[in-house]
Amino acid sequence: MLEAISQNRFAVVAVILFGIGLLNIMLQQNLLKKVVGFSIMDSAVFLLLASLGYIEGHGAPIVEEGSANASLYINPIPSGLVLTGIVVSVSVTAFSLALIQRIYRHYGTIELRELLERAKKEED
Amino acid sequence: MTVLENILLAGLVICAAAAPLCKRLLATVIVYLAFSVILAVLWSILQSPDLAITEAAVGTGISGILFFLTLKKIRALKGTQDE
Amino acid sequence: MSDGKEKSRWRRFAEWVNGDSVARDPTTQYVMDRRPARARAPQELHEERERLRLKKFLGLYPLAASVLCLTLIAILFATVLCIPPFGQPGNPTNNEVSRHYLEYTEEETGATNAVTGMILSYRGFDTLGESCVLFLAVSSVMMLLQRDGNNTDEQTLLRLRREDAIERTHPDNILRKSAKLLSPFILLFSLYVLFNGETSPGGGFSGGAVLGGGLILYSAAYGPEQLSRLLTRRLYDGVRIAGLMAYALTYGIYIFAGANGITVEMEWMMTVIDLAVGLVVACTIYGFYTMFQRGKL
Amino acid sequence: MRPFYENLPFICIFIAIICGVLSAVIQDGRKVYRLALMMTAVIAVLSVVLLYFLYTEDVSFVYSMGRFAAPYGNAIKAGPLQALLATVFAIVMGLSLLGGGHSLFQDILPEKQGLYFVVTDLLMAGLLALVYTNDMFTGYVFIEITTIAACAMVMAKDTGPNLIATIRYLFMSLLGSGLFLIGLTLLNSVTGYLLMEPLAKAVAILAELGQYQRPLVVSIGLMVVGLGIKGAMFPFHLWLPDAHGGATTSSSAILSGLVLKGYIVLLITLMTRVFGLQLMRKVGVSNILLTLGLLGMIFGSLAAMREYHVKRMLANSSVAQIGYIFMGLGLGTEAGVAAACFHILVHAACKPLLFICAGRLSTVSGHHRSLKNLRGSAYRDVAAGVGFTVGALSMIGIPLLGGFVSKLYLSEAALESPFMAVVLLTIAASTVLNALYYVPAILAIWVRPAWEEVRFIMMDVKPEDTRFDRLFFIADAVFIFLIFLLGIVYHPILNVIRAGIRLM
Repeated sequence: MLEAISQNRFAVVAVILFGIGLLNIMLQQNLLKKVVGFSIMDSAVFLLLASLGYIEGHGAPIVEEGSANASLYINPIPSGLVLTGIVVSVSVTAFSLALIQRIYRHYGTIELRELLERAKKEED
Repeated sequence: MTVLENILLAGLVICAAAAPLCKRLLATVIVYLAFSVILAVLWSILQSPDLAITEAAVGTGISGILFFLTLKKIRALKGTQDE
Repeated sequence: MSDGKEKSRWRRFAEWVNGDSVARDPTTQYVMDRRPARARAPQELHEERERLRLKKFLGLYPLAASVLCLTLIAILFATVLCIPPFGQPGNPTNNEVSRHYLEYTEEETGATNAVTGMILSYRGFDTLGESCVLFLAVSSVMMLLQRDGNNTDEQTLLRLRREDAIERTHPDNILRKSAKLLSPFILLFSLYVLFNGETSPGGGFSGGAVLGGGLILYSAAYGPEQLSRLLTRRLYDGVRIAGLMAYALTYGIYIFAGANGITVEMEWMMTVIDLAVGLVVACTIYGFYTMFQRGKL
Repeated sequence: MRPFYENLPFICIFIAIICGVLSAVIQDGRKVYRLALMMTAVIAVLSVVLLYFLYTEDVSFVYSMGRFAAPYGNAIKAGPLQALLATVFAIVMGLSLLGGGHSLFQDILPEKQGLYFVVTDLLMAGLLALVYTNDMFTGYVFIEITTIAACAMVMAKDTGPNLIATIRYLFMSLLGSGLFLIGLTLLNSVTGYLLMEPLAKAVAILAELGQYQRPLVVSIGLMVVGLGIKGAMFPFHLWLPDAHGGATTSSSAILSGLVLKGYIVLLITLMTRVFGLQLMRKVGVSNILLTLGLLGMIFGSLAAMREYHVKRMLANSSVAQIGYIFMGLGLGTEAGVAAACFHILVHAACKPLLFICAGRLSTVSGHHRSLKNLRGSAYRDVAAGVGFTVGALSMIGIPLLGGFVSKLYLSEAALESPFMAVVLLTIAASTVLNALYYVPAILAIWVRPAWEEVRFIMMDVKPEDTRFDRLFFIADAVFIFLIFLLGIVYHPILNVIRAGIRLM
């Protein structure tokens, strides 16, 4: 068990981070903290994904002139996917932060519980 | 190298767990940015310099600015508590 | 507590049955006199019930959510213990696709950085989608935060003007001096990353992000007016849209030619795509900043 | 040299993206509106042409996005089913914009209208890419596009409750995409591929050898749940009524007619092309889908019965209808999947019709939206009343209308299932429940109330609202025609779907 954990330590840490992020998204009442939780969750998935591509003792995938030997470099695919993912995640963060600003302007609070009650009242 | 890796991974978990538990939103954001910085270092240990540059520029820099501007707009910068 | 609420509810119900309740406005009076078949409960009862439901929901929700989350985490934990071990060259991920990328990137795309080569040409469609995400995010943020009748009033404008005035009379010397010193280097560095992405780490995304950061620093140091004079709304829109348009069109030609087996000169395409991606990213980041900061460009 | 028609899927996606960018250039609301309508029309025509070629030649093809062939580059894949779905998506998108146009320009501030159509155009691109994608990660990127676009459409109306509904929707959707992404990562870790064909081979080999069983099963489960959250599967549907009920009419129509379907179509692609129905049945994911679908059918209808607000009632009814689709998928047979696809088409035609008619009825009744204030409103705009009635009857499942056929095929597919009795009983119960809230709604809008009752409502009505709305009338008529088409000439459509599933 312990051996398995230390062998896959990146994956284990990624799952722990994912769990922290998930709990925050689901349970936090403060919208800003929910956004932080979401960012942590996404980073966790990226950590798991990037750790798949790592190969012990291999270098960064910048191919030297004339030595295109695949056994010198790490796997470039996960890095590329994570690169795409980071950019997507930042756009989503920006969007949700903008929404939070507008909600604060409208209601003066960013606690979800309060907001739900106020919205119910406003609707009736 | 492995020792450094383990220390960084532990730091990652500590930051992630601490960030949402902070009382002040400002502290939350700062701890989250520390999380991002550690992640950027980890990317370069994982031999992905592209990711390290992007994480440092986007994850730490841009996200940080956006979070701080939001904090300013929701008046959480100078106030005492989550207000 | 709940007993009292029950009682008042019951009392109101009784009043309503007896016809004693006073309607709040004439509309509801008519509606209550001849209520439709579905609306059996009077309005207040319904509201009360809705509120109770909300309360019950908020009480029950954390429990259900945490149980679900913990189960999920346990499942994931058990799963990652039996995925292929970390860092071994024989893992299923390291298959012929990644070998092909490493061995042929330079020959097929002209980039020595396999990651750049992969995201720009092998998996270019993903990158097009990603640029669309950025474009969409800026559009949505503009929809939310651009000044309009809904989100801005006189007071906000007044406060913004006051802040600007303070900034003008009391400039932050440290910030300004260091920004003056740093911004040329940052811009230079971003251009280096942008143009050198094919042979070193970096490329469109990183370069664009650094360029956007440089613009933000400049704007923070010299005041937004200074930059607005240089980078007007029209210019900004022009660059942003031209960047995405050039990117989409080049990429459209690339896909169309590639899929139909027409050979075209590839070298310039990579450069155009890289540059266009950089511009889109830089504009996106600066757009986020200025929308968050001032609500206008 | 490939035949030209094989370029059409890519051209459709490309047109949508270019139109989105162009909309940002033009900025003027009315012009951009026309551009968006034209775009949907062009995409619909191109997709019909594609459908014709694919169905008559009975083929499906892989189109590499770029010059790198199969496992190295991105690719999309089109078959008859994909072409049919793209056609319907484009038509429904155009008609929803057409039918809700009037209130759209009232609800959204003039300076933001241009941006709204940027969002709709890119949403179209996202949906088309979700339908055609042959690559898991491309799927993820376009899921995110669809998510942001859908959220932007909800908040476009820009009132307080709207913003709150948007942020709840956003968080739930992000949760869904997070789960999908981690499932994708786990799957990638044991197979190493992203493109669907090699991935399917690798999955089949793993399932055969019994290697890495746990990661495989967990990743399948995570992807299904992730897409289920985004597609409003039963216990994860709580965000839906607020988001769909509060948005502007066109947004509501597009969101429940198309966006939910986009994710479900991706799920169907994964089930049939990557995992295979047999594996889905073997690992038990099918049964979970079936159970949640059945629960959704009942609880969605129960929630709808409690609603007074007409648009929220329709939104809750979407949960029930989505339950039908998941139930069809959960049967785990080709007949079940075909019936579910048919129900996707039916729901994509009915729900937008109901939404635009409800929107129109509330416009001519002074923007009141609770059912009791809409009494007699059908007489103020007969076309809207007829449209609402047809849509509602189709949802209940009256013969000659689309809903009847899909329920018939779902029941037929259930006959082979071991859970036949439960499924049939639930379909019957759900039909009764549907009738219990749709029939009173129909009665409410057609029963003429006493003049004193409507006097106060009529005082809120502005004269320009009651004017004949030509665009709405066109959309209404085409939708009604589509529903009758689905209800009467269902056989050829079902043949196309079956061919599509065979050629997946």
